[in-house]
Amino acid sequence: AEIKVGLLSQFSGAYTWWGREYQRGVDLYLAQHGGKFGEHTVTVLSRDEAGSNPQRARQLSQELVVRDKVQYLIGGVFTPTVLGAVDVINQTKTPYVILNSGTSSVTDKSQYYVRAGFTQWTVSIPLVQWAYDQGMKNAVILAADYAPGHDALQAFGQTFTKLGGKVVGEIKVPMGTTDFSSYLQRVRDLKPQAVFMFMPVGPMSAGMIRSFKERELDKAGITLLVTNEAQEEDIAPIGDAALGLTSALHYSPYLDTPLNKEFVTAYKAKYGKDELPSVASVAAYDGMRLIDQMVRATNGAKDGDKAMAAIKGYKWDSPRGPVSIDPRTREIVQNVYMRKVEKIDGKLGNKVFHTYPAVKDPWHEINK
Amino acid sequence: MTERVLELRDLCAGYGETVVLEDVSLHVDAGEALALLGRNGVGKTTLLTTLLGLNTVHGGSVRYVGQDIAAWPAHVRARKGLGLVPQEREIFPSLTVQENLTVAATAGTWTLERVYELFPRLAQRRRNLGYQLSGGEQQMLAIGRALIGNPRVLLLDEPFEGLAPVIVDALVEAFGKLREGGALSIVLVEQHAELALDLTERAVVLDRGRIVWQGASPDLRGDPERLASLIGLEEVQ
Amino acid sequence: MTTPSLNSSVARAFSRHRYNLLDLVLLGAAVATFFLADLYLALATAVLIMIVFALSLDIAQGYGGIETLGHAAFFGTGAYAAGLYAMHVSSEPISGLFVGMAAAAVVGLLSGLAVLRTAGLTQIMLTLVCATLLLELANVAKPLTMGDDGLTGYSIAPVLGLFQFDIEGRTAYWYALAVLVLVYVFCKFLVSSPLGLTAQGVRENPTRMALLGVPVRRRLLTLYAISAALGGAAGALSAQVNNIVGLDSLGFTMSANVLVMLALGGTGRLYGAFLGAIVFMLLADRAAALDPTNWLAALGVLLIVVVRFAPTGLSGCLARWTSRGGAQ
Amino acid sequence: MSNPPLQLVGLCKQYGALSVTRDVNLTLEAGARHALIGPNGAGKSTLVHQITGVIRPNAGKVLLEGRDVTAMPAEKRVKLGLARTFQINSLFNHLTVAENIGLALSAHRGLDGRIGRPLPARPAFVQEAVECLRELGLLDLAGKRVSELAYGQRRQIEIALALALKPRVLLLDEPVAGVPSTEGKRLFELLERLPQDVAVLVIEHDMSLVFRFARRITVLVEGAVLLEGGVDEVRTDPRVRDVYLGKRGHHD
Amino acid sequence: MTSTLATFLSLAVDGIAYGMMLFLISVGLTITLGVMRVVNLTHSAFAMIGGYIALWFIQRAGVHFFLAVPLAVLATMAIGALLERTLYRWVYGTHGLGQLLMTIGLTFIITAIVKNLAGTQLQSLPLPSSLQGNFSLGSLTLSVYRAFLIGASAAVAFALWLGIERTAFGARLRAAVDNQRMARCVGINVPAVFSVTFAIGCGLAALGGALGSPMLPLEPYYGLKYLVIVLIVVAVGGLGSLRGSLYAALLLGLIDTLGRYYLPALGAFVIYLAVLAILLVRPRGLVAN
Ligand SMILES: Nc1ncnc2c1ncn2[C@@H]1O[C@H](COP(=O)(O)OP(=O)(O)OP(=O)(O)O)[C@@H](O)[C@H]1O
Ligand SMILES: Nc1ncnc2c1ncn2[C@@H]1O[C@H](COP(=O)(O)OP(=O)(O)OP(=O)(O)O)[C@@H](O)[C@H]1O
Ligand SMILES: [Mg+2]
Ligand SMILES: [Mg+2]
Repeated sequence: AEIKVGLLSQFSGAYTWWGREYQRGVDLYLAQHGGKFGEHTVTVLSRDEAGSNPQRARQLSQELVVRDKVQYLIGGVFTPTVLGAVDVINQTKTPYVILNSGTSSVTDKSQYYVRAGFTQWTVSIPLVQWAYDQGMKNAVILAADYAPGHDALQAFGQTFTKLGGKVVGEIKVPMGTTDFSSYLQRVRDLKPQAVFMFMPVGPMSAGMIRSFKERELDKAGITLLVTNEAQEEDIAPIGDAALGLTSALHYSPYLDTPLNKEFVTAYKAKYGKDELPSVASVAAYDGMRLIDQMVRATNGAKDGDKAMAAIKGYKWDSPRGPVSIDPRTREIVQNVYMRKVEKIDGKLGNKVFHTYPAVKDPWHEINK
Repeated sequence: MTERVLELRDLCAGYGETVVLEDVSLHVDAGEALALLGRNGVGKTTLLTTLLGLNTVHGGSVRYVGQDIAAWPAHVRARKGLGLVPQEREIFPSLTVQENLTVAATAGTWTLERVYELFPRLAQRRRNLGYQLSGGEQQMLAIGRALIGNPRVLLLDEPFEGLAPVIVDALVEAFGKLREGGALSIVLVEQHAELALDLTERAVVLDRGRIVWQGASPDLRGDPERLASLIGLEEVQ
Repeated sequence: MTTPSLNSSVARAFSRHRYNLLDLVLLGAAVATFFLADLYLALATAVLIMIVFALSLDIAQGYGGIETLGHAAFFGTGAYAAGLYAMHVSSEPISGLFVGMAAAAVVGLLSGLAVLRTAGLTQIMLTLVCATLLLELANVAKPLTMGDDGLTGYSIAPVLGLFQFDIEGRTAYWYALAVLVLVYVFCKFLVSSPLGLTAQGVRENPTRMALLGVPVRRRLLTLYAISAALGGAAGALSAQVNNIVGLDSLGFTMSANVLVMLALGGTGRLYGAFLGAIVFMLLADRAAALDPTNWLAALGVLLIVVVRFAPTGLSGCLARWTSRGGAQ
Repeated sequence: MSNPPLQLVGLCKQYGALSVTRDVNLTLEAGARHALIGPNGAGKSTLVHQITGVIRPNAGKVLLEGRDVTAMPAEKRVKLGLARTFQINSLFNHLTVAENIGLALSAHRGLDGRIGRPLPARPAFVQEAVECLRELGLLDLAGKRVSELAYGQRRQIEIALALALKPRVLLLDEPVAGVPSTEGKRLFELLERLPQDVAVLVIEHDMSLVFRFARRITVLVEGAVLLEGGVDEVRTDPRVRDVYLGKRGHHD
Repeated sequence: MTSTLATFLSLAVDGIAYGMMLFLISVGLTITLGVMRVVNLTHSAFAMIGGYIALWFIQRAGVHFFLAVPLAVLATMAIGALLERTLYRWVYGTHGLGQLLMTIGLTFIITAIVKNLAGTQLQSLPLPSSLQGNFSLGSLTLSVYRAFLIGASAAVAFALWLGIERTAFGARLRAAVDNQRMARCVGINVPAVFSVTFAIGCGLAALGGALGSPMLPLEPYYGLKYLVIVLIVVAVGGLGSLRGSLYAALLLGLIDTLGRYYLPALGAFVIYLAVLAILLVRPRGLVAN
């Protein structure tokens, strides 16, 4: 039978990067499987969420499910756009594979959500742990003033305090800030050992990292620690100011495993030799694998409950390492890597230097 | 033999598709003053603005010192010697009085000093912005702005409106002097027919876009009945 | 000439907003959509809601000459008010709609006090600032609004206790259509009423209006509050139909989009709201599905073409076309 | 009521260092036919602006029927029976002539804020509009937009708007400038026929009209009252002749 | 004690630098919107074009920074003049909404083109070594780049003030804007005046886009993203007033920077509250015409 999958992402607007990467991950997986899951042909319908607009997300998911008869939804860039579909997937029992939204609570809102990306908590805790282990005992948390930023504040703060560290300052930076001088001045005045930072990837994160270097806070003995903001695509425009930036994340294209090398090679072959996969394309790639599994389990029939049952506890080897779906929370369990920005083959890239294996989403553990 | 400065042949013109002027033919010689008379809305203003190329021409031709000027844009016509004093004054509100004059200035006999001499009031107000002027001051400025462009033909659309009688006297005197050398021609639109006829040699009367009378001004001045029937004057002293 | 005919000729010299064939066509199209394109009801409902919103903008901008880049303030207020009402007070939709309108009207009155003191670019910026401040407020009031995650978790009871909102969106469509029809009838009535003419007078020449003895600011404020309430109705509809309210409902994009829709359709005509919203929304949807990455460019080209060939908007173009047809 | 309809007490207005009106005192009695003349830039229009509330005086008072309205917004003064025309047309250019008049009439009848039956659907209102237009000979133009009219026609609408308010104090700033002399005369006759209790103040540079119409004349020079008196007193005053009338002004 | 003073001083300097950058990208709009009265929502897109062209010169053609920026300014002026002769000419006569529609459409198209040509990633001009690093004045450290920004903006401000408010060209421009019809009647070549002015506006945008790119990095959505702040500067400054724009940009830069430090709880409110307050007190901007 023909299986339709609805891909929701940002194809226009300032976050187009996500659309492109999702599409690439999805296409790559399909191409490697001849466009078929078992004997079922798979068609992907892509739709543009057009910003953080839950109304539109709801309308799109409704149309995809009701009119276009898709059996699975995949994608979602922002928490509101993922949540916009919640009524639709609940009422129609349609599995939704979340690829990005980093808010842990999302998967509690519907039993048809499953996460193939990561949560902010999952990557924050190893980062804090690492910093503490390095002897950084007081820190400032600097986060963008929006929901994911507040999550990050909490994740960094709670973990650090529990470990015995001291949060000497919490700074919320309004969205759209372009000049960071006052915030960095504050950091300088607070004299922490580490700064945990969380910002939407883009002008804000780039501006912040660059200004941090420009104001020589690193020379003042302060270490900037990030999670998501050090991806290869994003540090290129920052230039050498990004060298040495330390981050925790569940993937790096320079991850030294045979499976990843194979994946990177396939990606470059399909999309160009200067291109590199990212957390988004890996998430999409793995998300398709989950759908593959669900299609096989239901033999192409529309049965959301059976499909969801089939992936609970499902384990596989991903380019990002061994992963599995936590049967209770439907969160992905995965390695988290400590990485440092270096010049690799003349380009800035993230070198993995430490691994925290099989990290479960801690938020669900805490809020059990 | 005097030079023919302006010559209109069978001119039809208007606004977009609306035709206001129909088959207007007239001419103005060097140093001559022509009065353009008619009731409200007959097309006097339209005729003057058409000469500057601001309206749609549907047919006929306009020749200026022997050349067909159909293709000339308005600013070229202005630079080459057509000076307009528009009916609604159209002072540039965000320019000072002085700037209103200097943007229009070209080299010639009329200079800033001479305009100020003619209108001392403007000299006093030279730093005021255009929109801050009184109605009469705006009118003076509009005239001054046209003069300082040193035109060959001065197109005056009700130039005396809103001016104090003393100022009107001064202007009438000035226009008289101006034309003495034959360097300046005038087309004058004026609601006070007697005044207009006193000031000009020839007159044209328009009605609903057509010329209904053309001839020597004194003839019309001396024939109150005809004047009344042409432009609806009931009684003329 | 007899007096009655004289009187009627003068009465005709007032521009009137009568119902005509176009209204019938629009209504027919709306009904036909339900039966012929029932798979597109979600989109169609979104279009209906945007028409309501664009109508509300037309009242303020097209008739009152109030320039605004912050109309989303009313949409968002209506949406949040209706959503919160459903969550905490009652899930009954019609009272929710009125709550949304009332909340937006209050915001309209308050912001109007500031906004209507000014004109031009300043006015535009003040509306923008008001909307942005509301947005920030909604962001900060996270416990109430759920901030960036969007307000979810409420449900809406059946309309009139009879019609349950269904996943295919049938009830939603009829509900939105009914609201649109009511809003439209009201708008027509409003713009033909004396206040409608007063508003146009104010737009043309506020100084002279004042010197005719009209309290200009007060009249504008009334108009602005009405416009706000209608915008609130659009927002409340959206909240009830979608079961979610996001911060973007207060955002700049919302304000800008509705302005573009109205300008595209043509201001000061009411029909502009219909044409603009329909064309914009359909194009956005179709083009975005066909070539999601480049559809913005297509929209850009459309906008430029419209400005070039239909400077008074699509409805102006239509009006010219029909009047020419009528003249022959 | 013995209070005069309009009284100005010591009005002063300065723009920076420039004094545009200096201590102007002026009283209009009921039924006054008063003319205000003076050189260009003397401050006549500015005086009207101050009376109507378009601008605020720096000092002095404006009294309408004995009531101090100096701080009152313009629209409230209109409600007390004050109307004016503008020297430079100030109309609703994109509306029709009928709508222009309609705006004035609806404001006068207090309909302007109503959300109710449209104006053209109110027979009494239409009737009044027709009469108003007929009076000024504008009936034929009712359906035209003001922007399509010739200047002189617009001038008449300017007057019509003020008359439609049925004022008790009427201020006219060069009402017939740009109107042909015959029309101008006709308009002035119309003004003369206004009800006897209406006080009219007119600014006009056409002396033949002024001398025929006015019963009293105030001469304003450089913002200050030079002279107030009857027609003959003013037309023969040498100072007035010097600064204003010139040699032609009095030959009428 | 001294440290708080030092903090304040260094914040003030940062605020000034930020304000000067705001001035640089918005002053062009003061000319096209404020003086020419064209609702030019494409302004920031021109800034972006300038930035990308400069980047192209530096990266692909190997031109030095100090040459690449003027070249980019000239190129953007040419593009601007070309667009003015074609698209903008249509909308001069129309109402504000038509201009808004046209220019926003143009911005969309430019965005799409840039996205296809340059990709979506952030970019910024690599600063030459002479503009890198810091220097210190007493206890104050100041980055060379920011000092350069302040200097460059001040120079631009002065040159413009001379050009617009003190020359015949400026008067002609204002006359053309006040009343096009009449301007033509006094012999002003209105189309030429407009073309030149518009090109200058675009060139200034380009300068701002290129020099400001370390703070506002280039990306295809630049044109939409930084539109509001630019409009705010123009509105707060007062339509068409160059001096006003300068004051507004400096004031907003300072309020923003200081507010974020001293009133962190107010966050993003600070700047908008400031704008609200200023516009309510001075509805026509700081320097009203
Ligand atoms: N912009 C316009 N569009 C359409 N028609 C116009 C326009 N301007 C003027 N008209 C019409 O053209 C005719 C002639 O107008 P014009 O202004 O030339 O008259 P005029 O003789 O100057 O009158 P007045 O003595 O009142 O100034 C009038 O009937 C008027 O209605
Ligand atoms: N806003 C202002 N700023 C500065 N000066 C002004 C302002 N408004 C008016 N003036 C000046 O005040 C004086 C009086 O102007 P007003 O319009 O009252 O004169 P007027 O007596 O009506 O003259 P006219 O007969 O020419 O209409 C003029 O010289 C004018 O330049
Ligand atoms: Mg005329
Ligand atoms: Mg006056």
